Amino acid sequence: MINGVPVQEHYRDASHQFASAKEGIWLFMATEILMFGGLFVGYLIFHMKYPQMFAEGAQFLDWRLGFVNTLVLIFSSLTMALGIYFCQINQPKKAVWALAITILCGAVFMVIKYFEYTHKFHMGIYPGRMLDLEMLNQHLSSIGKPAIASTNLGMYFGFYFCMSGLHGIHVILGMLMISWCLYRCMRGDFNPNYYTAVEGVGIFWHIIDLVWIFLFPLLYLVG
Amino acid sequence: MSDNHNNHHEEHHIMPLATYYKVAGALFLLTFLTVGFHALREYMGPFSALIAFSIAAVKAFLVMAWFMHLKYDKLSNKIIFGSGFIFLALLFVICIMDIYTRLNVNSVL
Amino acid sequence: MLLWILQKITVVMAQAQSFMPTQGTEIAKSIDNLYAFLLVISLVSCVIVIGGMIYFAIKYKRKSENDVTAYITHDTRLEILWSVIPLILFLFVFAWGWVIYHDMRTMPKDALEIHVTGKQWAWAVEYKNGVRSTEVVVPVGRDVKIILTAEDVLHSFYVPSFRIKQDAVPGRYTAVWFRADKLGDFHLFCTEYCGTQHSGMITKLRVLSQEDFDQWLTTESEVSTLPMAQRGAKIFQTRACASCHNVDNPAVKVGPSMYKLFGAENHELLDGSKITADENYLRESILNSQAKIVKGFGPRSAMPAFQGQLSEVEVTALIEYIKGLK
Amino acid sequence: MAHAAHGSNYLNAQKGLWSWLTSLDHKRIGILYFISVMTFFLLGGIAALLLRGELFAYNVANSAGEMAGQLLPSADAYNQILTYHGAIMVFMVIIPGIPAILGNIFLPLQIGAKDVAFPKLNLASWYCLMAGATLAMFTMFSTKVDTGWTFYTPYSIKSGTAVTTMVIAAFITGMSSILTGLNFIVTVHKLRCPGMTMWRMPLFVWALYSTAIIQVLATPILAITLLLLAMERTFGVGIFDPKLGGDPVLFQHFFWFYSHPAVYIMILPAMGVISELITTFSKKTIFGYTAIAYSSLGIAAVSFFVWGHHMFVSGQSEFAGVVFSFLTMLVGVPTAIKMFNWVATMYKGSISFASPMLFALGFLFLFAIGGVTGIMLAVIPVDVHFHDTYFVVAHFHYVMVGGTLMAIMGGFYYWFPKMFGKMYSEFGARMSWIFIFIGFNVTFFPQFILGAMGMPRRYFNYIPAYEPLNRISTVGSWMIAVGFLIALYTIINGLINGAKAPKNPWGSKTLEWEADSPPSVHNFDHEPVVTAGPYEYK
Ligand code: HEA
Ligand code: HEA
Ligand code: HEC
Ligand code: CUA
Ligand SMILES: [Cu+2]
Repeated sequence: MINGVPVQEHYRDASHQFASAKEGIWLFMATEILMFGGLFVGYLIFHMKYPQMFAEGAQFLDWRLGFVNTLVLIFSSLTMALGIYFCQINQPKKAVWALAITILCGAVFMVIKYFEYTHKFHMGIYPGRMLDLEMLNQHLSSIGKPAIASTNLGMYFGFYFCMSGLHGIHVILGMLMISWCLYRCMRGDFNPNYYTAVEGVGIFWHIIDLVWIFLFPLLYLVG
Repeated sequence: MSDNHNNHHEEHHIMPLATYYKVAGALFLLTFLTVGFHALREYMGPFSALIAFSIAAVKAFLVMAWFMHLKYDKLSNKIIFGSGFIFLALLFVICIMDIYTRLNVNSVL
Repeated sequence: MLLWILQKITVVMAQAQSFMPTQGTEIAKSIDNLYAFLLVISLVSCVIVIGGMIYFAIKYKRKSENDVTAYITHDTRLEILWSVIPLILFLFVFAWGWVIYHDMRTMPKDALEIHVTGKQWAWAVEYKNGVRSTEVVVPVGRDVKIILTAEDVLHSFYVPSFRIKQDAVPGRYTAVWFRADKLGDFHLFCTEYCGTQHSGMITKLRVLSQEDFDQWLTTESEVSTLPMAQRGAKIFQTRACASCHNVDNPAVKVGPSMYKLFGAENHELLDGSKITADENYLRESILNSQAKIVKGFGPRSAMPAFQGQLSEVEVTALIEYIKGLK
Repeated sequence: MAHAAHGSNYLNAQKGLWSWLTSLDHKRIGILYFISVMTFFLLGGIAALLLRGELFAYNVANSAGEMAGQLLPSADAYNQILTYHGAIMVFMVIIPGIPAILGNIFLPLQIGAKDVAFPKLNLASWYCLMAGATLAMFTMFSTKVDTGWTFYTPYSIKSGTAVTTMVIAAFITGMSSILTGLNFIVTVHKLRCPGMTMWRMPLFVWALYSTAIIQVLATPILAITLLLLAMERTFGVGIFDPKLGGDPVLFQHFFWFYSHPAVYIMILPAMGVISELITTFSKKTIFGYTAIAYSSLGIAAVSFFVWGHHMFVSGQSEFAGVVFSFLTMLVGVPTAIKMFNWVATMYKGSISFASPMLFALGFLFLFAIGGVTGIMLAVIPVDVHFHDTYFVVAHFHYVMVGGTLMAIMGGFYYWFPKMFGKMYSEFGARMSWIFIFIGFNVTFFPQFILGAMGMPRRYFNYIPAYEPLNRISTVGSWMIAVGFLIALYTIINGLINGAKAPKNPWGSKTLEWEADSPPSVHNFDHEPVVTAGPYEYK
């Protein structure tokens, strides 16, 4: 322990350790970007190929829900950043609150997602081949809308479920990690010299926000 | 040692609270803007997508620069994170290049 | 030295030609020349690198533990030399390759077009006049364009003697062209891995004289006037049923044998039920093989569903043929 | 550190299996990798022997019209063994091979660090590899996998085998690779000892650093590709499935975006090892240090631009093909620079023929051939003929086995005294070299000719004309097996009966030789201070 920082043996001092950890985190974030990015590349390519089909698919997404979720995530990003801020200025109590609100926002996001998903399943919308076009068309005719023209609508929802699903998994992982930070924060592990874990998890959480910032127009607004 | 002189200031940069609120405010505003433009999409045609993504890019920048503290981070970390995007662009550009230069079977080049 | 190199070059050229299969087209010759050139520069550079290594290894072999060695850290002129020379060579072979490739990919205008479809595990060849075959038959000295696609998975159309290869991609068309110079039969391989019988997906590319070709085309198109069972036999070959089913003995190939199948009572299915193999059963088995799966196969039938692939007349002919396998 | 009692080292500081499985010491983790990777290599090698055994002769249909193999019961069995051979060798042997074994142990030692930056991640990455491997092995006992290591769609979508499980296994081993790479980058950036500037790092470290960059930037795309393939199989998303409007060629783009850089993940560390070996056993400073270091970075960068040379006949556009062919030519240049610099290093040296050097010379010999045939494949019309024939098989075995595996063996013999504090039998090591080197050429040189003759790869059976050369090739594979058996014996014998190794048996100049053999838990008793470059043989 140096100045309240548990410095591992192979590091010179606390700031050496912090800078190393920080670099590791950024490298990891670059891999996250590339991984999500692969999906975006696929999405863009097929969007160019089948603009009609993508437009037909997007009409089933309620942009209002996406909009609310965007606000929720941005707000959670703010509270996450504040969590780090309060650690920096040595106010762990406030940091705990900020983190707790962040987790709560994550939960709200997931609940909204849950309703979106179940609503889709209800209409027969599943990813890919499992999409029930007949059921969907029945539903459409019952509300007086024209039937689906494209035959491979499943692909749009394949993208939809893969992208938002992978994002959702990240949200859950993020929530778990924030809970761990919260626990450590309550235990008093962190101080202005040592808050690497919160900082790292924070960056991860912002990445989640970042991805969503693009997912929102991409999935909900392309109609 | 390579990074002997990492000054404390850079490592634990503390931004004033107000900045966070300002950034968050801007983000909320831009989100409303996105939705606002979405409502007008009938009039904008192809530009609506462009606008939506430009706004998203600005938002992304805000998050990266301030929330993720990248603005005050080391150059090396900026490069690392940036390279993720660059190689992604590479994948995209070349795939598109292939797909849009495929000739039809009757082509005589 | 120069003489020695020249001699080596001729040797390599000769070798190259002897290992490559016969040159069945003009393009094959130009590719072989490029290949021979590549062999020569590769040989020369390997001689420099490997030869240099062996020479130094022998010349500067360690004599004692305290040998004094030269202290040479770098030499910029050399570095430049051995970056630029390979680069020039590489760009040169690239450009040469580009020129040939351009010819290979420029589809001739008035070519004889043949549709070839890859499917697990046979090639289905179809001519403009409706003739179907499992072999590609072409006239000599005439531009031929093969329009490729695949039914199920990727396959690749490869004729070594013509130095052509092109993947057959399901859901779209790709094409290759060639002009055969030599008469004869050439191997046609599938070179994109496509499952169990990938290595069995071999057929022939036959180059005939124009007269023979015309005649072949007419005889084949007269198949429709044959008696039903004979026509069925023909279809059994051309639609590649034979690649999976035996007809003259009861052994299982990929699928069950057709030998003495018709009329078999107590024919057992996967779910344990028993049926009689009558016309309707055969019809269903052919058009929708998943419906009833024979015991010992499955759970998914490996047999493609021929619904929509075979005309009514063809199915009847097939059944007539299977009936006669006694 | 005083608490390291005399004679205590990383091997015996703690005892018991548990102390190994939970160790955060980079050297111990390296040993863990060593044991597991060698086991996988034996499995992959046995699969190779089975393949070659089957190809010893062509098959004729028996009287019942069935096509049984010479050795294997069916074509399906062949295809499955082929898939396991390729997947095991690539994902579990040669990609983790040098970085995770030799790199793990010697990267920190060479830069004078006490450990890698993130010891826990290091251990986690070993567990990832093991989890992935276990899952992959598990599929062997269920429905097996028969797609080839490339998992091309739509075959991999339609195949009724355990592709999904296998793909997830490859995904997990990919995570392991990312973690190793990430760890190495930070270690190189942050943990160099005083005086160890970037331009004083040994070339092995430069090579690992360049490799790590590729690992971090390329592997995520493999991850998402494999995930999408798994989704494709479970939900029929249709991105890669032409039946649903997808594009199988796009799958190949995604796959090779990773898998071409991956071949440089395999070769760059090997090149690093060779740089070490050539200087040490020529007793001479490396020729063109900066050129070699920059060429590693150059290869790493350019490797991302050339992937389409695997797809010249796949149905990608002609334009893309030409662009890729051009870019591929560029990647040959930095490699050529390295080759020439190594040979120049030997000039006026004092060359010893100790077994590690034999492997290094073997590397130069075989990699030169593998490399120039790579250039041939990069020329489009020539590749049109050679694509998916045995010419390609020969090319990549020359670079992967002749290149990387030779370097692994050489590096392993070189560092063995440091790793275990024991010497092995030089005679045994040389015998293993003779058998491996000769056997290798006997096995794979005929395959170039087979390829030229047009024999397609992944063929369970072939036409009679190809038989004689296949026979030679199969016999060669037995010689390789004998060579590796001798190597195995030499290593085990050295571990048990070897004489005690001195601190620096080869008279090397790099930092790891200043530590004890085997090193203590903390590597160095005092933090080393570096004042000169790595290869000062004055
Ligand atoms: C260790 C792995 C490794 C390495 C280092 C390389 C190195 C190279 N490879 Fe290879 N390659 C593979 C592993 C590797 N490859 C694998 C696994 C496959 C098949 C995958 C599959 O389909 O399953 C493959 C397939 C493959 C193909 C596709 C073939 C096909 O499927 O049709 C091509 C085509 O361009 C290619 C090219 C090259 C080139 C140009 C290099 C260059 O980097 C080589 C550069 C080196 C030299 C040039 C030699 C040294 C230089 C000199 C001696 C100087 C002078 C030389 C001259 C003037 C010629 N490789
Ligand atoms: C690092 C990678 C690597 C390594 C080391 C090897 C090593 C070998 N490979 Fe492999 N190979 C690949 C990577 C590799 N291969 C890949 C990627 C493919 C493509 C797969 C695909 O198409 O999907 C391939 C494909 C491939 C084929 C083509 C099959 C086909 O297309 O149909 C062949 C055929 O000859 C072959 C042979 C061999 C042989 C003889 C060895 C030998 O060098 C192996 C020597 C090692 C041993 C023999 C083990 C040591 C043995 C002992 C210690 C004793 C043994 C004990 C008992 C017998 C009890 N390999
Ligand atoms: C890819 C291999 C394959 C091809 C090509 C193929 N079949 Fe089959 N066939 C099978 C298999 C496997 C079965 C057994 C499983 C089943 O009943 O579906 C089968 C079953 C059958 C049966 C039922 C046999 C019985 O014993 O009840 C008939 C009839 C049949 N095939 C006819 C044909 C005809 C006619 C063609 C060509 C037009 C053909 N098959 C092409 C693989 C094939
Ligand atoms: Cu068809 Cu391989
Ligand atoms: Cu490649």
